[in-house]
Amino acid sequence: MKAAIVAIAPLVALTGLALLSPQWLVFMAMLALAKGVVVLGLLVLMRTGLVSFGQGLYFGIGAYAAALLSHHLHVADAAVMLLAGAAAAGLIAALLGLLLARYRDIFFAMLSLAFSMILYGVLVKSAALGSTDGFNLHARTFFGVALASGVERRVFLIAGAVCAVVVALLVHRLLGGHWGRLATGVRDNELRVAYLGASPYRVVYVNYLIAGAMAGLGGALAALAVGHVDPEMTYWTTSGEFVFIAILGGTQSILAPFVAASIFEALRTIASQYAPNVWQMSLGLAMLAIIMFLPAGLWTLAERRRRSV
Amino acid sequence: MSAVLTAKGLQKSFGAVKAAVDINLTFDPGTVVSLIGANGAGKTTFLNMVTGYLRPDSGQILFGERDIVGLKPRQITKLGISRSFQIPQLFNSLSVRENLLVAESIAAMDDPQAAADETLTRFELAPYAAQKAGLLPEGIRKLLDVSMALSSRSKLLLLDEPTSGVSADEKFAIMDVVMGAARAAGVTVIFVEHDMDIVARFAGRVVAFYDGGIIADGSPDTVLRAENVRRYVIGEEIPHAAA
Amino acid sequence: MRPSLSFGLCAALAAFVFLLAVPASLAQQPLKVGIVTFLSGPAAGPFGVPARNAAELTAELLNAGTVPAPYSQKGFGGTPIELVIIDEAGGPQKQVAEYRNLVPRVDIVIGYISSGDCLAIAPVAEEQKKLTVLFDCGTPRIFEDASYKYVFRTGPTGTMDNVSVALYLVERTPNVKSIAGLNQNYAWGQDSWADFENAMKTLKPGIEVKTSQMPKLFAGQFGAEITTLLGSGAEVIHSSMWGGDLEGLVLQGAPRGLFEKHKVVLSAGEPAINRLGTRIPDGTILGARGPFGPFAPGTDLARWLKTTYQDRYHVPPNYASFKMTQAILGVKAAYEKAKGSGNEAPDQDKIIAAFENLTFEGPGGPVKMALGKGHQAIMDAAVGTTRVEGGELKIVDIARYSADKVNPPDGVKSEAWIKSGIKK
Amino acid sequence: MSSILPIAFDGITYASWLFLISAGLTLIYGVMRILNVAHGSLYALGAYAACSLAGAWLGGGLPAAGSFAMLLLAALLVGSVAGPLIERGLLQWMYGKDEVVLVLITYALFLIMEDVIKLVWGVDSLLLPDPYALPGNFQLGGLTYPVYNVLLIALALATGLALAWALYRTRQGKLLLAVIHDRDMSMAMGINVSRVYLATFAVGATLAALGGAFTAPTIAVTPGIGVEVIVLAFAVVVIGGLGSLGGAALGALLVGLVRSATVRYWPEAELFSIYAVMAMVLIARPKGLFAAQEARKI
Repeated sequence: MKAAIVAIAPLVALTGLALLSPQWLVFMAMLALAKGVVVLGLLVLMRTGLVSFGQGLYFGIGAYAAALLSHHLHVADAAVMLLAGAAAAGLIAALLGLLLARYRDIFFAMLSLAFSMILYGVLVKSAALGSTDGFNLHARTFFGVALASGVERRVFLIAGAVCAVVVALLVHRLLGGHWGRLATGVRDNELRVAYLGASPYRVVYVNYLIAGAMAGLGGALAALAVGHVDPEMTYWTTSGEFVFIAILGGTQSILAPFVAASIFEALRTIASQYAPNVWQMSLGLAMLAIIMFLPAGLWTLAERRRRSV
Repeated sequence: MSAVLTAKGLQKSFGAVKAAVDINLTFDPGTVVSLIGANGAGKTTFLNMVTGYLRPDSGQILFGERDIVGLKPRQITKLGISRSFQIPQLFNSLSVRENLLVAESIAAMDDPQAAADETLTRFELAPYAAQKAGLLPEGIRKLLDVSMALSSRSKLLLLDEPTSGVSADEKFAIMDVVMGAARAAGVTVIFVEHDMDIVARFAGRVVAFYDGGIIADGSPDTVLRAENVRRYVIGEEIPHAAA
Repeated sequence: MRPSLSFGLCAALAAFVFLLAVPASLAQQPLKVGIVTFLSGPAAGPFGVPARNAAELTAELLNAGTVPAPYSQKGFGGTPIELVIIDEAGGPQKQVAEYRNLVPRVDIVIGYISSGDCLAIAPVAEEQKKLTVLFDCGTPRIFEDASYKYVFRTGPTGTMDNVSVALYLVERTPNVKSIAGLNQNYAWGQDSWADFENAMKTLKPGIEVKTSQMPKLFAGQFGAEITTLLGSGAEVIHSSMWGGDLEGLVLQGAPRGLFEKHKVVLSAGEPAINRLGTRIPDGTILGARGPFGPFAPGTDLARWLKTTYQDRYHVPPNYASFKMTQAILGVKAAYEKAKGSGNEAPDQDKIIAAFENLTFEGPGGPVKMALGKGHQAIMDAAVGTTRVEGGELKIVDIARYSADKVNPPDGVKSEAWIKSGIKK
Repeated sequence: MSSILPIAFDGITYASWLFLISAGLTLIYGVMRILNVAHGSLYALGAYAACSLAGAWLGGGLPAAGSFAMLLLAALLVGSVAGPLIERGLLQWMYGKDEVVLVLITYALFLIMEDVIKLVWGVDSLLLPDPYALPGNFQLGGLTYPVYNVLLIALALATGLALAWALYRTRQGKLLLAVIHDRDMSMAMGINVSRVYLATFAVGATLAALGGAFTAPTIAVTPGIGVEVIVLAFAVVVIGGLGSLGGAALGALLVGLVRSATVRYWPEAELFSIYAVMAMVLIARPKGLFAAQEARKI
């Protein structure tokens, strides 16, 4: 109940943002929201102790599924696209998860990376999908309601915010209860989980599936925001970015991924605007500073403050 | 009354080392059996085979009427065999209560919260309920390990050196709590133990292992007095030295 | 999981950082021109930085009023211009974000080397209603798959490069029977090879394709690919490689006889001249994606760019430099045409109307905004062959192809046009 | 049949290069449990340093054969300056953090070094073709090959053998192996872990720089060459088994040969052949080819 109330505040704030702020801010907020959903999925996976360096796979699948709907099947409804993105990613995750759920530690990370890079290779080879250039997509309706151009992104932002809040609440419920404890159990001690009669494999599998579907949803949201998809979305640097945002936010709260994603987007933008020649260095230094001074992510700040109050 | 657990002709070797040589054992319901023997005699190997961690090279393990060889630990646990470990296997980042909640929830209790609270009381763990398992003293870790094993409502409870690593003055207290809880739950108990005072005090039957085989099996009085047991198990040349 | 007070704190932090990212408000005095080009990554050296250099040089000299006619008026119609330069590195998703941030800070955007970035930016430009001039990217898909009001491209498409080298090749070696390709495995390499292959099939029906090698972009090492090409028996090898990959190919291929055994066509080879010089073997066919660099005409404008650029940066301007200057001059031409003799600054719609179907003089010769409903430039093409003379690399046997011979008519897609006979 | 020899030679050449860059990565991971993303930057640094040093040497009109010594010197210089600088200046403050966090730290380092290299050497490509052309060519299966490739193979072999000797035959090497096999135990036994880490990182950095320095003459040294290398090296190391030198060698050979055969027979698949190999190896052997399968004692 409390979580629901807490969730409404950002929803209201984002709706306000969507209606009132300039276009570029709407776009940035939407991108941050999309990445936040992906990272929240990553947190679900990390609860079992596994870090995927290949979430770009599902991010890309979600984005391409949404874009293909618009481009080849001429479905231009944003809601359908979002659903399709999550469903397509979930489907592939359900397949690959059968294999990946057996792996742990760095091997899990590397095998998931390998799969994302294989998709990258396939996309680059697909001339019909524009190869590395990718292609554009356009959503014209939302739940069947036609959208005027210019308004659409504001609507998508609200839609994205609703999606994110619903997903975040579901994750909150899931991780706050037995499943969350069980996943932590898998992270701490798989042997004990097995000797209590539960299957660590199943726990990992389900969490992997959830993370995949959420990355797909995030990918579809990002595709709607950008209006363009390309194989870069599946590249390892994209996946690395998600892991970084997860670490930046910390694993203490369901809101952390969204806040961290916003800060990451803003950091990158500031760096590119004010230091176009050394933006990579600025970003790298910022990352180091965060890791060094906020070891548990941004939530360290909140915790410190709470303690000092 | 039919046996809870029957082992027939179990064989297991690791390379040249024979860890189980034609083990034949039968355990009756409600009994408390202690497995004794020097390190490497094959006690833990026996537990590991019964719980599916190791697969015997040959032989049968019947739980009730059912052959459980080849089943996974998880499946065997579901059937009703649970175990504790020489090194307690806990969820270190969860609190004691959460550890129990995980166990009770997996065991599909209708009200895991109430069940966890009940276990906390029964095992005298309530004062530690909110502490992280990773920070507990060893004796409490042992107790928590056993309490989690028991919460899966099993018919057969296997305890691997429940008192190892615990100070001498705590041992009996811990065993009293454990055995009391086991009796209340009505489970059959098989426990591996090096401390012969504990064995003599709590076991109704003792099985002595040596070099993968069984050299004695019977009441504590007879077994602990048998000459080969005194020589190879309690023997002066191998003093109690749990690794 | 206790989202509470801490949320407020973090939200405040996020809001603060967002505020930092808010573009500075605009002072309308000078015309602000956003320049987007690679400042980092592998494309910075061959394209990005030469283009940025050209932009800075051109802007400065325009403001000083020292550019030859017809561009001698200061700035754009007397108003000085000021550049806002950002890095194109990071992929289309990042570029769309950066573009949206750039839009409120500038009046016009000129930029984009990567076709992927161009494709992604074009619809956003349309949505943002911001005049955006693409200067270098090559894919014809931009105006073939969509039409835009606010987007222009002053550089010719990649189609023309490969059609013109194919024409050149067939004219020089009419009996050519087999070809092979070595192109980078990404859209540019794939499209270039497809255009070349189709053009050759159209021009020489029955030509045999021995192999099409597509190494990973920026792989840098092509030992196995060169082995396969050497063993393929193809007479001609086509490559649209650029930058470090192209230089690596020449360094690794030349000692192994790749350029002796085969006629090698480098459809975008011109920027490598400044880098490799006489290491490019004799008899290599080179394109420059238009009449740029050594192919530039002998006009005052071309001489002006070559000498001022050489003086300042101590290297000759390559095609990326030419195309950047061309884009800025194109906007200037449109701006001044829209302004006419009046004193008032023209609004964006007027500039756009003036830009459509405009013909203007660039450093590479006349530029006609003839395709994509007047938004896509066509130019003459030029192809030549390398020869080392007196220790210097010369481009000889230069052939020029008029713009309408190597570009499809408006409304016809490049691929279909090549396949159906490369005719008007 | 005539194509087998060239395919094998190309594959082995590529494998030699892969081995040079992966050996240091696997060593650093084995000892320090850091999957060092900045390994690619050290490779790039080696290549740039080689261009500067050998370029200056050749520019000074000194005998061309000496440029090989300059390549070696460049690698040693990078290894002994940049390596310790990174380890002492940054990494030593980060030990004990989660493996994933360590990956991110080296990723940040990689971003920083990309721009540092750009600021020092600019964005234009650097060329150092003389050492490549100097040893001449030879014929194999009717095709021309540069002798330099043979030198590269010899260098990789020599490096591999030297590393193996140092690891298995010297006291310091055995200490390293002890740390690789059981960190806790070796720390308990009083091995000076800080010194071991410093030495390991310096050696690893030298190996990366060696790969870069000896690749420099064959390529155009441009910004971003480190990015391409790092994922390849990761794949090789994972295929071989993290922390295993022999694994890195075998992984490099496998990837090299598969790639060269793919280029010849199925060029469309070149882009993902290496990841396909990695996925298949991991599916068959979840911890790579040479990883010790540790049974957990309960």
